[in-house]
Amino acid sequence: MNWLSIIIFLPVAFLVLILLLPERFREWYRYITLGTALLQTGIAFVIYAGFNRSQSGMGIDGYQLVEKLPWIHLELGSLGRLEIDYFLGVDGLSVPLLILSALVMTAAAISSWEIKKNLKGYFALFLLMDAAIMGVFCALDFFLFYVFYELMLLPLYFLIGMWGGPRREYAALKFFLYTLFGSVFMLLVIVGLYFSVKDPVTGAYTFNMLHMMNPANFVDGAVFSPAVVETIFGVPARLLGFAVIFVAFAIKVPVVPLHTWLPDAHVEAPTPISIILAGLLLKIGGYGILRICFGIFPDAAVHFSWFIGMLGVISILYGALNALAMKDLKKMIAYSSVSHMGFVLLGFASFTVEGTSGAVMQMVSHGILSTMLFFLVGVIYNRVHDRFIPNFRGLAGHMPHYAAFVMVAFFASLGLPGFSAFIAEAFTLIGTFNSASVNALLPRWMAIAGSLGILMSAAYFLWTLQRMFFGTTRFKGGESWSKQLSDLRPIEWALLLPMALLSLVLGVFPSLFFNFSNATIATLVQELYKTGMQQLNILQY
Amino acid sequence: MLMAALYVAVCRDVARAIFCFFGVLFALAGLYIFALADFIAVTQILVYAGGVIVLMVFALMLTDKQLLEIIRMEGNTGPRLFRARALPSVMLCLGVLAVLLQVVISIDWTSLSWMQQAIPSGDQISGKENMVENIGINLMTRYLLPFEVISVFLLAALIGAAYLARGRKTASQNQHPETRN
Amino acid sequence: MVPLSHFLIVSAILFCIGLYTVFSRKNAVLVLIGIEFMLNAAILNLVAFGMYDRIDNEGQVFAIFAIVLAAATVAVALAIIINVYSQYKTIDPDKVKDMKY
Amino acid sequence: MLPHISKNVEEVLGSLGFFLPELLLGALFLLLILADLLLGRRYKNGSPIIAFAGVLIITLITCFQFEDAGKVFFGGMLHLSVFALLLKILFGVGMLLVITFAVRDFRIRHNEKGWGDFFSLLVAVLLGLNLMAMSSNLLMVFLSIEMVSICSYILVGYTTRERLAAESSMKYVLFGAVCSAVMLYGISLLYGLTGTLQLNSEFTTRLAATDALAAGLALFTTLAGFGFKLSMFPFHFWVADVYEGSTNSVLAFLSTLPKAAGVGVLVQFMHATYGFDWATWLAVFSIITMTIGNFQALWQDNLKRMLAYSSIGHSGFLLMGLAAFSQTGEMAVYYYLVIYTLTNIGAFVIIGMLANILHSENVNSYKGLGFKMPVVSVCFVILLMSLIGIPPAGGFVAKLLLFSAALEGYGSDGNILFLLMMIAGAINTVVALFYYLKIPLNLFLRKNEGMVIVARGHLLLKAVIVTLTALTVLLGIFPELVMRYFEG
Amino acid sequence: MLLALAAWLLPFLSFVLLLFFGKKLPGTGDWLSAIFTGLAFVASIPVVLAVFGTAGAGDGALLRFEFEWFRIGETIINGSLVLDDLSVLMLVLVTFISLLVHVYSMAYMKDDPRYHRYWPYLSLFVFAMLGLVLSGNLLITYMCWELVGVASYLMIGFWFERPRAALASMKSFIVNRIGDIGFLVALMSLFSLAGTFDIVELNRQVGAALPANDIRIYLAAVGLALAAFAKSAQFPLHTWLPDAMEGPTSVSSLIHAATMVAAGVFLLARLFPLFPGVILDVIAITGIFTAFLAATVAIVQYDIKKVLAYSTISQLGFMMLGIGTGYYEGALFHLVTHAFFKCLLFLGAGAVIHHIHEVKHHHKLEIGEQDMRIMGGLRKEMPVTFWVYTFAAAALAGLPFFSGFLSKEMILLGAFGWAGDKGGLWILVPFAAVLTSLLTAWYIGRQWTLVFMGQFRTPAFEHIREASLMMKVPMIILGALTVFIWFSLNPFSTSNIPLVSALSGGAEGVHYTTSVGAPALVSWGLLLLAVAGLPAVLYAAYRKFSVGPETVSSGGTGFTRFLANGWYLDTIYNTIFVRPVLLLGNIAQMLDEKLVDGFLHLLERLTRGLSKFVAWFDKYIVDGLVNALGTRVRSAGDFFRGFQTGRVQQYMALSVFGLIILYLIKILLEK
Repeated sequence: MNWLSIIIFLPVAFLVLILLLPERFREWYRYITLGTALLQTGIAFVIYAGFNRSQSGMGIDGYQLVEKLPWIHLELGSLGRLEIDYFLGVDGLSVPLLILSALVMTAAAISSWEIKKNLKGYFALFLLMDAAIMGVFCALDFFLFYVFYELMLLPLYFLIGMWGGPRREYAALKFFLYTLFGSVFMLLVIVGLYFSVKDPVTGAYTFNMLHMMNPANFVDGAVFSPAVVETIFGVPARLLGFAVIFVAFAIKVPVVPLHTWLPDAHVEAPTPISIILAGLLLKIGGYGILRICFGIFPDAAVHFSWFIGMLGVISILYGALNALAMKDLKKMIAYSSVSHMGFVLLGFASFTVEGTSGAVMQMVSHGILSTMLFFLVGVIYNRVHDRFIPNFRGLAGHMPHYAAFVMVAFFASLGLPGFSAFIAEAFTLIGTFNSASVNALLPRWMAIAGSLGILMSAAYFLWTLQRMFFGTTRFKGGESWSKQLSDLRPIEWALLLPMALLSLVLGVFPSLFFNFSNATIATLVQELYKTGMQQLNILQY
Repeated sequence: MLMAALYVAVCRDVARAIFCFFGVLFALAGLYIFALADFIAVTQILVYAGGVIVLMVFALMLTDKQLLEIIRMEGNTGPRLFRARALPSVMLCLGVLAVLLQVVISIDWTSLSWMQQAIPSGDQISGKENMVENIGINLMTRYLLPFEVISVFLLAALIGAAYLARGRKTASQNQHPETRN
Repeated sequence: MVPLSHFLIVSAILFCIGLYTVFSRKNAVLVLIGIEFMLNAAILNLVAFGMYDRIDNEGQVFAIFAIVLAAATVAVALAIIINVYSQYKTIDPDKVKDMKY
Repeated sequence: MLPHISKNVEEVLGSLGFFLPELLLGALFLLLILADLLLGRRYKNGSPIIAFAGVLIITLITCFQFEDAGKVFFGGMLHLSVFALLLKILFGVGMLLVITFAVRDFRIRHNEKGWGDFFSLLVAVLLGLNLMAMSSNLLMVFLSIEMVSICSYILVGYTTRERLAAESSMKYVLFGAVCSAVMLYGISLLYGLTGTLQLNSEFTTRLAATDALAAGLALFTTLAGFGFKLSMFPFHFWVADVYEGSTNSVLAFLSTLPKAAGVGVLVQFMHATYGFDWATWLAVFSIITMTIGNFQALWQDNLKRMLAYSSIGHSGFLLMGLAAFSQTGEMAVYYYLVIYTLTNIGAFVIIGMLANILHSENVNSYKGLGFKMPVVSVCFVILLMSLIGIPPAGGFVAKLLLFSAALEGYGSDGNILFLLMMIAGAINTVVALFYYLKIPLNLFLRKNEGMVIVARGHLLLKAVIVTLTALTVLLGIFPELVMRYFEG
Repeated sequence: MLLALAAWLLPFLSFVLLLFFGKKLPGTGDWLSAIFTGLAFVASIPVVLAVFGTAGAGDGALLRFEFEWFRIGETIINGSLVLDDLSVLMLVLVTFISLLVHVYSMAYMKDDPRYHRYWPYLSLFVFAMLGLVLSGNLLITYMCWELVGVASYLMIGFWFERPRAALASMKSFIVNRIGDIGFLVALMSLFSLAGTFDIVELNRQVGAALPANDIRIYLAAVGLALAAFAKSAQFPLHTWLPDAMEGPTSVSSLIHAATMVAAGVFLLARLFPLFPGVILDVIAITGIFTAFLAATVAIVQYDIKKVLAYSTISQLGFMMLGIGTGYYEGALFHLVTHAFFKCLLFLGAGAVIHHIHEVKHHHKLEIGEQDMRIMGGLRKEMPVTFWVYTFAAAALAGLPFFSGFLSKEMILLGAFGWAGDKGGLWILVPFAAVLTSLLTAWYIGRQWTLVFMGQFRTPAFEHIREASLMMKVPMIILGALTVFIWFSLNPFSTSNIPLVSALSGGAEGVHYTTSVGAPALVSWGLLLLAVAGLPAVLYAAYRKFSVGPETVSSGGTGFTRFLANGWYLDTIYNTIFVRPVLLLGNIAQMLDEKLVDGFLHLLERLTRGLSKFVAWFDKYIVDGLVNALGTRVRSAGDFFRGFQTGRVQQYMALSVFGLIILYLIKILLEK
């Protein structure tokens, strides 16, 4: 029962508490949830402080705070033993995301003050999802991972569907279907993997991800064995397996053209849920791609890197163009996150340390910034229940502090130096550019196309600024609006200021992130590339 | 026999059909005797020719004459042999028949392994000795379990049937008026 | 003595007649009779094969059981049919369809 | 001939010990009849209580049969495999649930003709089910299947005053009779081909020796009987209509236990007819069945029909496990059956309870119910998740095991059908989401202000529901609780 | 060293303080930022004294100050300050000018409603600019580069209620962003070449062994050039600068005249060794073309600030020419001098505008406060402004005895030498430059005349007052700095200028073409031009415009005036110079507005349209597919549902049928 288990099951404990508390304490729920999130944040930082930065490796030695309890051990007769462990551990890749989750959860808890009806259900689901998300980032057993991964779905379905906007049923169902579609097929691959991998110690089939990542553990002649080329429908099985899992996570990221759930879900969801969607769910997609797709199928990853990079570029530009066309502020931001997550994909595809670190940092920074952005949208939406860009003009004069924060958030996310997004995107692109000379996986023009994305992000953000905030003050709602549109409240300050500062600090002292995750990511990338190339030779031979 | 059966399949009047049904059953009993299974034949006659009639009558008594009406009552357009409506089912049945016959004929049954052993080892009923004793012994020993089970089973079936039929009394009273007119 | 295949052919035909009856007749009782035909066809098979099984009489015993079972089935089925009649005033299976889809 | 007799007799006597639960069931059956006759009038709750107690005891006894596992007795009439034994326990538990449910089932409780026979019939069915699971002789197979069928016919038609019930029962009996007739014909052919009714090695070898066409025909026709019980394509047509007409408690029984028994007997049968290429054909059946079931369920608004079709889909999944004809397959299937039984009974209990309250079994009548009856609704959602197969509910592990079995089958012989089957399974899972989500959609997402709940759900049923839900989740997280028994 | 750091961080400190507490401080903290900037300036002086001597010796020894910023993979990214002649020169320049502008602004912006916002922005700019100048790490340079852009964005959009201001700010940022992308690409390619961002390192590695065939070098060079073009407003990215005049004039003087726009030039000079010859030539051509184009445009402007803006562009073009010809000390020298006099010009214009503004409000006049046609004769009322303006104008025109002469001459000499080395048609470039400098003289003369000379064209201007002390002092200081004496003892020769020699020494060895190639003839010719030509032009301009605006509007009724004063020169000038130049100017302006801007707008519109289409695509095609899938599934369900007719016999038939069919299939398969 180490920190990880605590951080995962803390919300569950409080969830029970909330369920037990009678309705007349309904106002307490908010504080309980907020307290949980804050506690988690504290624990996350404890983990961060106690983390040994030099430790790295593909195997178990690369992970810290490891906790492994036997969970499901079945004699499957002819199959031999099936081993599923309760197996947790973190490395330089997951700890930042863990911290991010705690922070975003806190932010979401704060912004949950806007929720008025049916609090018990809301916060119960909220905490459940919280636990699931934490679990996803800590799980090292594929089965466990999948359980947490799926466990997020249902709470989200209800949170969107019950507290969402007018078209919430459609959005919720769409979200659910998309994700389940991906994950069900992933399940098939998981089963296949579990048949291909044996625990070197006990010699039993296992769901242990770390064993799956080590090609030595694959059974000869198994479906996904890298030693010999198994084909399914004429396609090499490993490529197929990679593609399936990749699609599953790409839906989460989301990658064009699998992204259409995102705008709907974001627009319909209440603010805190949009925050969690953009801040964490998308990251889970990216995390899954790096940790699982790449980790288990490095050869396929190398093989497909060009396409992945291409998808990344497409997402960047496509998302940016869409954002440019949106009239709904929230939709605009939703599409902007499509664009920003494209960088993540691009960075991963580059198989360079710079690119990958940049991409991971991009996840973190986008987590922070999208939290800010969606919260800011929520601010005016809660005031006047409208967020159409043409309906506002000259907000800067009317709500100066709000406008200031919006400008900070916008500039930060259009990659202004000094904010986290800049370092992240710059290094992603640098890595991409480098890969042409380092490992010849991605052409250079992808980097340049990606930088065009940065240009466009400037275009749409500034254009929005100019349309909504500058010029002479004029609202669609007239006087009533200008009365309702009061400037930021203390609690909103309390959320926005730390986030902005965080992004700033990360931008000025990237070492906080880079020096932390460096060892892990460096090893990861080199190992993946090495094994990937070796296995790829077999595959193509 | 088969003609009778076919007649059952197509004839208009239900009562007649049932009569022919009995005919068929008797004919089958005859066939059983040909098949050197006299005991089965007896049972056949007892259970079917007896039992089913008994059942019918039993039902008849329960349903105070309504079964007769049921039986008299005609499928409004009496089935002819080749009707367009029945054509699909005719085709289907002919298909099934084709399949069955094809299989039945294609196989040379007597060359099957167990028959090969059976015939020389005298494990073949010659028709000289009577099998009743043997069957009785078997029933009491080897087939004791099924025997008991089927007793329970019959009990259950009877209970159920009785239950279903019993309730009708209350039901029939408020249905007499309709049935009259 | 009568060759085996004759029995089989007869039973096959009988089976199909029963099948036809089951499909085409518009009277539940007759459908029931058709089912009886099919059962009897099977029984005939059993008996015919039973010729070659003197010691255990598996065929014949099975035949007995089958007959009894058939009788029981008839009983229950008739009871049900009567019940249906009391509700629907008809026993034409095609007319008895309140539910579909 | 006499030594012969003595041998048989003492064998029979020796077997009686292993047969104890069934004997007791028979006794219980008679006891119930008497009880109903004698004191049925005065003590309405007499027979259910007796039935419950009896079944409980017998189930407990059954649990101590493990050392007898693997025995063959009554001259090979019965074979008590581990699988059969576990099935028997499952039957017992399921039957207990059904009885408890029936006690509170509106339509049964207020049936004009009392309910004494109902419980006696349930016990009789239980006997039949047990025999089905164990029978290793075609005669016993036929006998037990018929026993279950006929009792089921009566149970379906039990509420004689209802049109739908009557109609259902008639369809059921006619369809069932035809299926059993076809099956009997198949059995006769099998007998003809092998000269024995025992499902033993002799049977296997002889069958393998014969002409493939004849054997195929015999097997297919025999399959009709099992297929009817499994509600597998092409013998699934009766399901929807019969389900819609029958009362919820009967349905809770009908949709689960006979299916399990069908699986059990099919497993025995497959063991005997090893030579036949079951994998291919069951795979085909499985794909078609699950597809038909799930796609037909899409449009249903009547919950009973919806669950009926979805149960067809689930039999498709079961067939997937059977097609991969291995120990893994058996374990997977058994686990799936356990979860499916618990979940489905739970679902029907909820439906029944809500039907008692709302007098409607239509999804749209559930609008906004989630806020009126939170506990039940949440349980309902969890059960549905288990049916879809979303962790941590048990359905997920079940599906996982099935997929593993199928993949193992693919590994053993590169039969592409296994892969197709898995893909079909995956797609069907997504399709299932479409219609299952209708229920939470109406329960929680839709608002219905005007709704007034007159009656509350009965405490007993609520207890049952919560227990079942808890069990589903518990087994989902710790599958060993069930799977342990397969080891060794 | 620490002083330099301090000089860098002080403005940041003031920025932070003012941002949060600006409103609460007395006087809204203007004094604070002014003092901090002053301190920065003070701090920078010893640094200059320390560095300028040592590094000037030419041993390339640099004072530098490093700290590990972060490490990524194996590569360690060091933050570092580089103090060589270049950086310290810029350091002192920036701190000095911004100090002056601070002082000036305290008066100029006094009565602005958002006074308290002005100062943090200004401090932010100073901070960013200093960082850009001092940083020894290209990444940090880039960061400051963009920060400078942001500061300018904020400043241009300072009065964001004005739609035109908002638009202008957006335009400037986005156009600059194009350049930034170039910079980013350059960063990537340099990093992948050398694996470091350290400027000195880059200069040594890449400059030493220039892998000429590697595409990355060219990418980097082009990217940097693009960045420089955007920042220092070179063709075709210069269109933002004129619009940027929407910002306060003091800001324009600091950011858009003296310092920020020079950053491009500075960048090119900083990374000079990286540039292959071809790119340099391109830079040179662009520079001269821009210079010429801007000058021609400036001739026909009536907005006082627009003229200055275009002239800034033109002068920056000169600097680019200097860089391109490889004679970059000249460019930097011109940068310095230009910084002084252009800043001064703007401040003067600001003073004028400021007071016309006051008058306008006082008298409720309906006049454009920046329109030169309403001005005139202001010399009487604003003598100080007039004189400093005159000095600055002279410097801009490049008259001898003024700084402008020295720097411009140096560039021209360099250009001639360069052309001489290359030969052929390249010789056109220096001559174009000469022509441009003539035009420069012309338009500045025109402006000077229109504003200060002649009679009042608006009677209300009699009682306009001279600028306040706060505004005067900086102007006077700057005015003093426009004289040659600070730079070179010999007003006519550019041979020994300490500043330049130091600079060239500072970057010895990277200097591949010299002015030695320029024949003495050329220098004499240029001198002659400066002594004779420019005054002539100025005088002509004066004669042309001192008359009054009506003649301004109707350019050439020269014949009557020929009779009037018997001098044919005006007419000749008219016919030979003015008409074609006016025409050319109009054409150029049209080209400028229609073509370049039009192109940008077209680009914008295209993007907008494309995005619209994409949105549509997204809504109907991609999403449509998903929904269509859903409906497919349902209709499939419908299909299966069709079997459920409720007829039990049909069910049976179907079952048996299915069974038989499957059996037949089986047979067929096994046959």
